[in-house]
Amino acid sequence: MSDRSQLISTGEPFKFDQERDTEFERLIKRYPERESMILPALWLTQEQEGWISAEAIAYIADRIGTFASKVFECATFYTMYHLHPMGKYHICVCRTLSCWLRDKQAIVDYLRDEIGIEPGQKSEDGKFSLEEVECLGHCGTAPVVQINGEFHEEMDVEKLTALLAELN
Amino acid sequence: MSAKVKTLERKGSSLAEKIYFVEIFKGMATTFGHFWRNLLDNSNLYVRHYPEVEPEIPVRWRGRHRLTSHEDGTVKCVACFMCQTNCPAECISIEAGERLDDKAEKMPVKFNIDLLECIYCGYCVEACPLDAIRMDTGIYSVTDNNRESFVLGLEELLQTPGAFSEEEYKKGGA
Amino acid sequence: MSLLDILLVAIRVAFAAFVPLCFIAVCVWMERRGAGFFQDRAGPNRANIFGFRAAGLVQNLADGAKLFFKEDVISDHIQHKFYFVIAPLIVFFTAVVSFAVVPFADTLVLNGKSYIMQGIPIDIGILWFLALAGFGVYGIILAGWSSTNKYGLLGSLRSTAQVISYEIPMGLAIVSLLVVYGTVNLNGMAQFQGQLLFGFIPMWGIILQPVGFLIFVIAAFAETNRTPFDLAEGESEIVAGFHVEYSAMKFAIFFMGEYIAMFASSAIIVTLYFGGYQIPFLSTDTLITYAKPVAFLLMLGLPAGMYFFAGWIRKNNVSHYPRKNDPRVYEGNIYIKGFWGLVILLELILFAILLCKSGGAAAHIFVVLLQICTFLMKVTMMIFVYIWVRWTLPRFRYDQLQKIGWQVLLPAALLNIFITSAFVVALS
Amino acid sequence: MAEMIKLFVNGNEVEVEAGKNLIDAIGAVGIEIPHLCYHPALGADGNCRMCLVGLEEGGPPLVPACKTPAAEGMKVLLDADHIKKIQHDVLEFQLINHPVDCPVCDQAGECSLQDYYMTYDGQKSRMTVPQVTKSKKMDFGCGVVHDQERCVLCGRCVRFCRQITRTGELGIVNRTDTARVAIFPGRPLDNRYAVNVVDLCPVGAMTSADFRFKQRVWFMKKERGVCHGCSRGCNITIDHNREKDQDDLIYRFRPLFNEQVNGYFICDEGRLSYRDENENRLTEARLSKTTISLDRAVTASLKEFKRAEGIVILISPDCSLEQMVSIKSLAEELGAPLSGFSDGYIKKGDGDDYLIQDDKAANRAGLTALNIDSSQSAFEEALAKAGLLINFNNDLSLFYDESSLKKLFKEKRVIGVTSRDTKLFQMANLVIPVASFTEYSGSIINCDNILQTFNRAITKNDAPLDMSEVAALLGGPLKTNGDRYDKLKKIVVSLNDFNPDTIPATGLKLT
Repeated sequence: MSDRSQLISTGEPFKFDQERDTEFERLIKRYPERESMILPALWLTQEQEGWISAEAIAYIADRIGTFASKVFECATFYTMYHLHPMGKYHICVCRTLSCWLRDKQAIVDYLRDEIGIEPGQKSEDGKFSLEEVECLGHCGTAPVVQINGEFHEEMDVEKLTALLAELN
Repeated sequence: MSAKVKTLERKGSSLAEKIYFVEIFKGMATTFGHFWRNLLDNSNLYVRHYPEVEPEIPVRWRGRHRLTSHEDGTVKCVACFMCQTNCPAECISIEAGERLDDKAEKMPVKFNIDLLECIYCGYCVEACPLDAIRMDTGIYSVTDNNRESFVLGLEELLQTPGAFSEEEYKKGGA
Repeated sequence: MSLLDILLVAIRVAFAAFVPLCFIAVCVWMERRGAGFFQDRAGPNRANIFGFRAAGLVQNLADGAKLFFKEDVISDHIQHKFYFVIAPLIVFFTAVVSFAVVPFADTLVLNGKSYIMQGIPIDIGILWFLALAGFGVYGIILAGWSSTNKYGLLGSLRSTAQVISYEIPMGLAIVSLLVVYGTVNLNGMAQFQGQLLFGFIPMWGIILQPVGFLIFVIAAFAETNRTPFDLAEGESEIVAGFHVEYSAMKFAIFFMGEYIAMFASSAIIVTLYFGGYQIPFLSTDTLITYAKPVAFLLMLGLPAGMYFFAGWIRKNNVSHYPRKNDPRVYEGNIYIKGFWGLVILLELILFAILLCKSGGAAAHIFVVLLQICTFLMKVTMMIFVYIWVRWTLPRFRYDQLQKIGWQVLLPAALLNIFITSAFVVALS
Repeated sequence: MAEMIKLFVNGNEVEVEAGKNLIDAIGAVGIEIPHLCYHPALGADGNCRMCLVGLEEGGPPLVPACKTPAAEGMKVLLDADHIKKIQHDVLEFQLINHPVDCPVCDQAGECSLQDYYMTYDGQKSRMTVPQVTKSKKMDFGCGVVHDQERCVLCGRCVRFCRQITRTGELGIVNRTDTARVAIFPGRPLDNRYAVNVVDLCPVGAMTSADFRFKQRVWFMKKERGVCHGCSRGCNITIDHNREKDQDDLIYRFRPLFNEQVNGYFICDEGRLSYRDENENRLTEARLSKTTISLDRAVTASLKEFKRAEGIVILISPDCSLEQMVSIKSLAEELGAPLSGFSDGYIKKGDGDDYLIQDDKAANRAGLTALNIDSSQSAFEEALAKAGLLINFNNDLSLFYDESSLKKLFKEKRVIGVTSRDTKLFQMANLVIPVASFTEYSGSIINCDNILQTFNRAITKNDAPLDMSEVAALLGGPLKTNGDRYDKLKKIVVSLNDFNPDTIPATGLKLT
């Protein structure tokens, strides 16, 4: 587990766009306490920007009316929130038991060779980023790879080659 | 009382011993023997010809203190005050300050040892968690003309080299 | 009163006053070097003047200078400053004055007039000594009390009790001696001891009164506060006892007082038990008659003695470690030359006596000088015994001290009186 | 007195207060349950697991003592083997990534982790993998320096900022072994009670930049005192030490628990006010810029009294009641009007709803209780008539600007009796040094009309006199503390039933 407390600052003020703004206002009515809105707001941000910057956290805190440190806590606790910019295609390889037994390492090794990045890195052209994640809940069809939220089950190197060619 | 008691007979129970005089004269004969031998030939005296012939200082000898340093010459001491806390003579006074190199957080900005108060017990060496203070300089003669010069400062303590090699010291130096 | 009378009075007073003072240096030197040799070490031998150490005597000068120039502290808590200051002086002066009655030579007869050779020409002799030796302890008591210090007070209390316990056996030992000698005059006692017992044994007090001698010596040790009776000082338990608050010259006066007391007490012991100034088998009259042969024998003996002395110096006055051009050898050679010079001077004086008329004034003076030398030699030996005992015996415990005083010495002294009296009555 | 219940600790029956949790209830009778995250002011959090105790019969076998209310007949196990193992294991867990840099840590000596390790753990580390490293010496603002490695994540500081100051600057970020206390970038600690987190922190993770490396805590003597920074009168612990060949110096003030007055905390301003006790002190009397002895200063002032055409005495609202009463009698003796004029001490709008008060005078209620007039008009009227002003440590420069002060000092002779060598008193003709509030015993009344007594905490090498003693030297009739207290009783009626030693340590609420 790596240290996620170093936030990246864009230097520009963050603001929800029109669509997320309406969504935020819609969602906030569903919770009895405004603080419950922290996680959805972080999701909205990630949807909008692809990652969460320091300014975004401050914005959310002010918008909800809570302490920035609280939003900060949440954003660093959950690893699904990206605290630095990701590639256009964010590839998550499950590394938990079932996938590991079904040789997820071959997939990771292949990706490492093919794209030239280690897990946790982003390719130089900004197209791909690779991450090893904990159980994605598709153990029955392991190994599983998730690309931008889309699951690809029973993955092997051949399937992945095809998939990468498609993405390229 | 446990079983292992050994009773020794008390000496001096004979009459001659009880009268004392015989024993006194025997004792005086012994001492006179020494006197006479030394008077006739003083080359056998068990003495060290000190200022002319310097004594050999063993590694365990607790001499004047010094502060050790890292290889780059910076002080090892982190001003933890363990030596000052332990000192039974209260001869050490330290002032701590922020340390800016990465070696530690804290360092002494003042480290004074008042040699006039020091009793050379070596507790400071024992207490030091970092082997920063040692008494291995081999300096046994500390003399000066005024009280102030007996207060050793940080610089002086750092500049004094150890008298022994590291291997020798490791065997059990002070 | 002729000029000679005045001169002789001056000489004997000066002798009685200055010889003890001079002997302080000798005593201290003997004590230090002696202690060294008893304990297989060297004693003070580094202080020097231009490389001349005089066998350690220069150390005394250094100490004297140091004590003289040290700060003389009188602590604020001391309330009776007068007593505090007077105490060491009492110790010192009683010690000096107690020597004044000791004869250091037989009566000098010049031009038909006799001159007594003692500081104060009084007949009470031994009583004077007893009185002053007892009075000297007041100095110690006063010092301890006026120090307003518990160690000081303890020291002086011990001293008080000790004096009470030991004055009595001392006095009783002297009583039996008085029965033997039949006089209290010390010169009379010395003259008495010039006789021979059965024609070949010197009639010294130690032979007539061996038990009395032991009792007197023990009591004298106690009286002078010397080991094994120095409980008043007891540095191991009461740091320095009565003189713990004293510094500089006031301390030095205590220190010197102790050595003068030791000298005076040695002189008394010599006078009472070792024939005083008498040379064994050579009574004053015999000496005067045979002045020339004695002088001649001395002329022969002196160079012979000097020869061995020079050899001893050459052997011992060297550095016992590797050293280039050992300055001690040079130093020793100078001493040897000096001593040879002294021997030659003495030889000349003795030669002059040989030239003089036999049985005349020169012979008388020669005998007096000879007796003074004898006396001082005996005293020095007694002082050596003091030192010897000090560096042999440990200090008594306080209860042991009192037990010996009351349960051993007192009955022994009384018994000694009875036996002696019985003998004297039976013999007369 | 609260309702008492009986329960068993290790089989022994103890009587404790009802309605408290086990740590507080059993702690009150002297049995300590180790805890790191619980603090009575912050409530239970239950994250450290250090306070797990066993329960015999009924209920779960293991409960966190901080979350479990004491109940009648409860059988609490503290020294059972499995409890000891828990404590032992929890400590081993806490120390996995702890740097154990006690020699350089300021907390050493008052560190819970250190104490508990010695009491409950005492084993060598079994870890073979490298420790997780985190940031050290982080500036959190407000004089708080944070060391993430030493942190045990008890969350006391986080809860303090969220519950007490409601500023929430701190949070625990990340998870598992990389979790750490941090501030949100660009939003450092910014409240007037921030340094309290240093006291709260059970380990050395939070250190005060002001106290950092100044002293090891075991060298310091600790005395109770009352802060004179404002009219709240917070209870403090005065940590002071006389280093070799030096004067007795105060190194820090720490809050001291007093439920009636300040609870567990004090404000940062009050905490730092110890500096005034060490610095810029007046140590010697001065007559027109030349140093003189106290005796001569007293004679000089008596001469001034004779020469003056009308005297006015000005008293500081920081004085203790005893001092006020002595000065009041001195004023009566001299026939001089006495004023407690001190409007300058009130800083409008500076106070808050927690501890800090607008009124920076420690004992204004005392002035009122002793019927000392403190109106501006009366003071200025009296001053206009008088030729001599005796100022007992009243900082006039808080109200008047420099030019009007200069004018005043030009027209009048001024005697200053003060503990501080400020610009104001440098202008006075004669100044006499007196003790500051840590150096005398006395009593003050705070803004809630609570009378608190305090004792002399430190004794300087050249200890200056108490102001009431100076008043006595200047001719005041009250020579001893007994006299002063008797007079005080006559004026303050509600003190009648009390003596100085029967006033409770937590203060006496005056009616």
